[in-house]
Amino acid sequence: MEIDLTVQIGKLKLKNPILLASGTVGYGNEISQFIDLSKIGGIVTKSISLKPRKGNPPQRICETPSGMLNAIGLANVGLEAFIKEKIPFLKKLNTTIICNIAASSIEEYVECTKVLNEEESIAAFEINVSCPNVKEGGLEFGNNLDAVARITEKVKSVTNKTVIIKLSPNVSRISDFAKVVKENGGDAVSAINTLVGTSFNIWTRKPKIKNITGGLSGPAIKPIALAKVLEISRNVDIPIIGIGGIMNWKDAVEFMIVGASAVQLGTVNFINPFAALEILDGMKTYCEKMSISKISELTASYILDEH
Amino acid sequence: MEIDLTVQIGKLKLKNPILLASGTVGYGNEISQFIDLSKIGGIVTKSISLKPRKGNPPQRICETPSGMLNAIGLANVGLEAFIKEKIPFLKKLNTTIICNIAASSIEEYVECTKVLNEEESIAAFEINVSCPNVKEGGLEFGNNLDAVARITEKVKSVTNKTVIIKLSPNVSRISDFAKVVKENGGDAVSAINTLVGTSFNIWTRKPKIKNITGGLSGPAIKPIALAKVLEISRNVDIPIIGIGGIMNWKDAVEFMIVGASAVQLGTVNFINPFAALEILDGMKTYCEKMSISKISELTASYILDEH
Amino acid sequence: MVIEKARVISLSKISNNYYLIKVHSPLIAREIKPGQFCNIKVSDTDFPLLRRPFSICDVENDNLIFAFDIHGEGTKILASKKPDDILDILGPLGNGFNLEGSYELAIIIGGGIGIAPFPFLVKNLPNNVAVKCFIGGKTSEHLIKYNLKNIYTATDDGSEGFHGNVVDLFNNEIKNFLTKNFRIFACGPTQMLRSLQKIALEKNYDCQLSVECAMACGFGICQGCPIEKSNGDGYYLVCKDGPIFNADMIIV
Amino acid sequence: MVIEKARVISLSKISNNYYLIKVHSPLIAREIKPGQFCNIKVSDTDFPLLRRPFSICDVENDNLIFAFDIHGEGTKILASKKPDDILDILGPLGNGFNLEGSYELAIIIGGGIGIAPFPFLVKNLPNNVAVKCFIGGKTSEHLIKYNLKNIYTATDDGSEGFHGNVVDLFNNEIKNFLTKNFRIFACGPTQMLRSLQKIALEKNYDCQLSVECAMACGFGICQGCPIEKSNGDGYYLVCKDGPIFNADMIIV
Ligand SMILES: Cc1cc2nc3c(=O)[nH]c(=O)nc-3n(C[C@H](O)[C@H](O)[C@H](O)COP(=O)(O)OP(=O)(O)OC[C@H]3O[C@@H](n4cnc5c(N)ncnc54)[C@H](O)[C@@H]3O)c2cc1C
Ligand SMILES: Cc1cc2nc3c(=O)[nH]c(=O)nc-3n(C[C@H](O)[C@H](O)[C@H](O)COP(=O)(O)OP(=O)(O)OC[C@H]3O[C@@H](n4cnc5c(N)ncnc54)[C@H](O)[C@@H]3O)c2cc1C
Ligand SMILES: Cc1cc2nc3c(=O)[nH]c(=O)nc-3n(C[C@H](O)[C@H](O)[C@H](O)COP(=O)(O)O)c2cc1C
Ligand SMILES: Cc1cc2nc3c(=O)[nH]c(=O)nc-3n(C[C@H](O)[C@H](O)[C@H](O)COP(=O)(O)O)c2cc1C
Ligand code: FES
Ligand code: FES
Repeated sequence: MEIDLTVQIGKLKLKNPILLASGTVGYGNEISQFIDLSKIGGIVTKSISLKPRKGNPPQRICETPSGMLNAIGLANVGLEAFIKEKIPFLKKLNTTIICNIAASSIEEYVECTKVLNEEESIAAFEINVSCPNVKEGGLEFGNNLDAVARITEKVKSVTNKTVIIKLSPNVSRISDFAKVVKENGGDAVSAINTLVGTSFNIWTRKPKIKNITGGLSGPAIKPIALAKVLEISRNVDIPIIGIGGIMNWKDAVEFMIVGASAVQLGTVNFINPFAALEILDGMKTYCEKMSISKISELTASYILDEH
Repeated sequence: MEIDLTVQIGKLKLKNPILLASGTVGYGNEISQFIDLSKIGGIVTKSISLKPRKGNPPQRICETPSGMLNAIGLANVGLEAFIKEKIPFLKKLNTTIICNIAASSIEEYVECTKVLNEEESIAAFEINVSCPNVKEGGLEFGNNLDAVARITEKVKSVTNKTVIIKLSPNVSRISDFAKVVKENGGDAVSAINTLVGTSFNIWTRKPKIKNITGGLSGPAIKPIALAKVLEISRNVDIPIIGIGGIMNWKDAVEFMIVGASAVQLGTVNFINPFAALEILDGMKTYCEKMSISKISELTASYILDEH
Repeated sequence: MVIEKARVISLSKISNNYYLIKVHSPLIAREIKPGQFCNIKVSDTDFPLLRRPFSICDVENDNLIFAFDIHGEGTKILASKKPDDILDILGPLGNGFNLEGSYELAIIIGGGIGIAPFPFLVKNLPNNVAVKCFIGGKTSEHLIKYNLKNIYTATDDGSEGFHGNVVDLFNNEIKNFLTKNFRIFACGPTQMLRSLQKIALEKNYDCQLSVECAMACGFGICQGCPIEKSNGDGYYLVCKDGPIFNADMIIV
Repeated sequence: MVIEKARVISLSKISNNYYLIKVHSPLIAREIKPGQFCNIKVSDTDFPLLRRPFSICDVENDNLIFAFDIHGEGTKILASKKPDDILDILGPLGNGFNLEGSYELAIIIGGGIGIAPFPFLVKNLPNNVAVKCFIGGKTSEHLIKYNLKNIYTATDDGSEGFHGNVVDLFNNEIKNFLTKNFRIFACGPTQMLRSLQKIALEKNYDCQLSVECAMACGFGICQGCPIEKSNGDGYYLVCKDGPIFNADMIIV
């Protein structure tokens, strides 16, 4: 049985729903030694900022029960080097490239998008408004409805490519944020970024992560991520890219059922670099078993007997 | 070496910092078959509401990576039966009884507190403003600063006993909530309650939990809970009771280091009903090793080399 | 109710993916009654987090025997245990079967791994009580006859015995026993218990059902295991009020 | 760089809580160079979540040998492996020692489990290069001499060899080798590497350090393993640019 694996995110058509999450595969070169990236839906680049960032001092990561904390500090080569050094390689992979942008001001978001918009090889933008390091007067963009509204609107005004806003899970009602994204012309949202967490060494009484707090990722956050995606799906009509703790094809299917049009794999890449293709195969088999001919039919196929 | 294990929560002095969390030990009778509750700091009763609640239909719980989801629906015997049937038994345990109150309106909180205030055996109240089932016009009390402010102030006005407000973690800045609790006369806060999560059966496409979403607890949420406690500790001067994923004495120490004056054990009771005493012993040994003579010195003893 | 660190004595595969595990657990062995269960921590790490409930299948002196099939992670780990490994067992839990009262014949109905509680039940029946066992499974591979006698079998694929489900088989055979004063003890998939319950209520047979549901604690502190009362007034807790219920008490 | 499902051949306790594990891993065995490491999944469940990095200790034909001590959950699980268990191994990773260039003497300095990379290093040194091994540990129990020769030992408690730390021992003995053209290879606790680095920089010795840090991926995609460049311009990644660095490149 031939299964149509393609999915649509705004104007963007993906070969299949499997994307690699920002910051978990760098710019693709290392992971491409394990898997043929042309076989998956696409890759989201490490967050790019206008200027290079050397990132946080060690220790940047630590393991937690079924998860990990990270505070990389958006270490990245910066806009210029990205275009000069990374894009040429990314092109060769012939996979869909979604460029993730981080910034510390609305102007910087716009500036980056403007410049990168010229790059044909970039298919879409994912705007990271949810990185704990990105602050506006001490307040995270991602937790501020107006900021998210303005960023969406301003970024859209300088590109015709698909714009995906990556939402913060550290809010009471994430669907309110998805709503303003839609109202301001955003094409899609991705959810979730990491949850704020910490861990301390009880002998030194110091944080295990130099940055004190870090972002929690991995299987531990999957139930939370699923609830956030479901909340958006039930309240706002906008394509959702589901992220959070996906380790196997069952998890990926679960995200699509609760409302995701596509999914991103993060932490799992560190443990099993083959995961993307294994998950894709598993999803195909699942569709066959359930005689689903278009994988996109899975999206928001949840059955809730309410009242 | 004799270690002073007592800790102070507002007017309330506890034998030691180990409490059993609301909803995870019922009214004490089953767990007391395993451990002598007079040896621990106290027990927080299952949330009491004015009228009995039969709770949610099955399935109420499901396991997740290093955690579990629950949607019990505040099943409880109600105020009257609690006083008639449960308190007499609780008294016999000669342990500190903290009575947890849940309600669907501010009036109900006040009414319950008024009545229970007459019960000498009740040492303090923990006000559960953070249970996903308790809504005011669709909005959770726990995610609404004004609601939390009003509940704190009104409840305080009808009792002189220690009032602890149990905060919701499903907010952007939990310290803002701790602040209003303090401003409105609350004696302490407990953090955290469960995080909203869900899990779906990919073959039936139905939620594993009848209530669709449930509260996530267990080790998976520990890094998040620690970050919330630390955030409160760094921003508000109010006693904090730390809760979330404590499985062993190291976890309990970690919570005190990041700011907790006492801790509550929840999910671990289901797996190891002896946990409370084992954890207490472990903490004593730790204090000896670190030559800490008063366990309360641990509270907020974190070392952060910032700037 | 105690927690015992029990040494694994043996693990054996009985058929298909059914296993028997025998552990040395004197305290629980002394206490436990047919139809009760234990909540077992299958690993000494926090993974999997929760205990796993298993009915007592048989007791030999100081040893407990559990019968189980591989369902997910937890039972997979249990099936990998080796002699001298230590299991952390909480038990005995639950109410157990009610063996009191006057009945001459015990009719046992088990589907798949649902036969688990019956070897120990049969051992403990009053001497004057006869036994007939109705055992069902997908295929002959799925029929477990461990320590059971007077067996009538049913398989979905007809590979052994009656071609169909075990409740239909029972319903065909019951006419032969109507003269007798019998009591039904049943355990198995929810579907099976439902159809049996329906018959039992219509004909008002004396019938006890052993039910399953997700559990966290297993001893009444989490309230995670409700089952609806037939009288409409709320829920029983399967782990404390059950897992054995008279057919007329609950809505399966 | 490949992922190989490697069969455990043997696990042996060498002393105290130090272990050697030998696994059949032909692909990696063919490729791996001294000083490189592998990132190992110690369980086939999601617990523990991350892989664990271990230096290659020795290679015998198609077999890899790792030396490790029990540190936490992951190494505890590793120490419980039995022959024919399967380990999921990612490797070879990292840059490895630089053996090029002209030196007549290889001075090895290892603290505790820090000797792990050296048996394989010694095997691969140019024939004309002599070797002296400085090995330190808390007590004689903590000295690992596996496959090493010309050993000078130091123990914190004086229970064997020099009473003090291994760097001081090295510092006392070095005068005897100054005539020779030597290269230092060191691995051990951060404290030890720091004090050694200080000496090496002052005297500007030819010195390579094998450093450790927390890692998630081990192959450059998570950026979780930074170490500060001595030239002030940002960080190296220990897993890709290291784990071996010349003493003058980094701030330990
Ligand atoms: C009172 C009682 C007695 C039981 N007796 C037996 C027995 O004798 N032999 C046997 O093989 N099985 C028995 N079961 C079912 C057994 O508990 C489950 O098969 C087992 O928990 C599955 O765990 P898992 O990790 O392999 O599966 P998973 O699906 O990975 O488990 C995930 C979670 O769901 C729960 N769960 C999954 N299936 C069931 C189920 N059918 N019932 C209850 N919880 C479930 C698990 O406990 C766990 O919390 C009994 C269940 C109950 C409630
Ligand atoms: C390049 C490299 C080579 C190594 N070679 C060896 C070796 O040959 N033999 C050996 O015994 N050990 C070696 N280590 C250290 C080894 O990786 C840790 O002891 C091990 O990861 C501890 O895991 P655990 O689960 O037992 O401890 P836990 O403390 O439970 O681990 C928790 C987390 O912290 C990380 N962690 C803890 N300690 C260390 C450490 N010292 N270095 C890096 N990560 C750590 C773990 O990887 C895990 O992610 C090496 C480390 C690195 C980076
Ligand atoms: C080490 C690490 C680095 C990350 N860096 C970024 C980043 O630069 N930009 C971004 O938007 N998200 C970043 N993330 C978040 C992931 O893209 C993803 O949203 C999150 O990890 C949850 O998915 P997971 O549980 O599958 O890992 C990072 C995550 C990790 C673990
Ligand atoms: C089954 C279950 C029932 C709970 N019921 C209540 C409740 O009635 N009232 C309340 O304030 N918290 C309730 N909680 C939350 C716990 O008190 C605790 O805040 C939470 O479980 C986090 O701690 P833990 O990770 O140690 O379990 C419940 C938790 C669980 C798992
Ligand atoms: S399983 Fe906890 S109350 Fe029944
Ligand atoms: S460990 Fe992931 S980049 Fe080094």
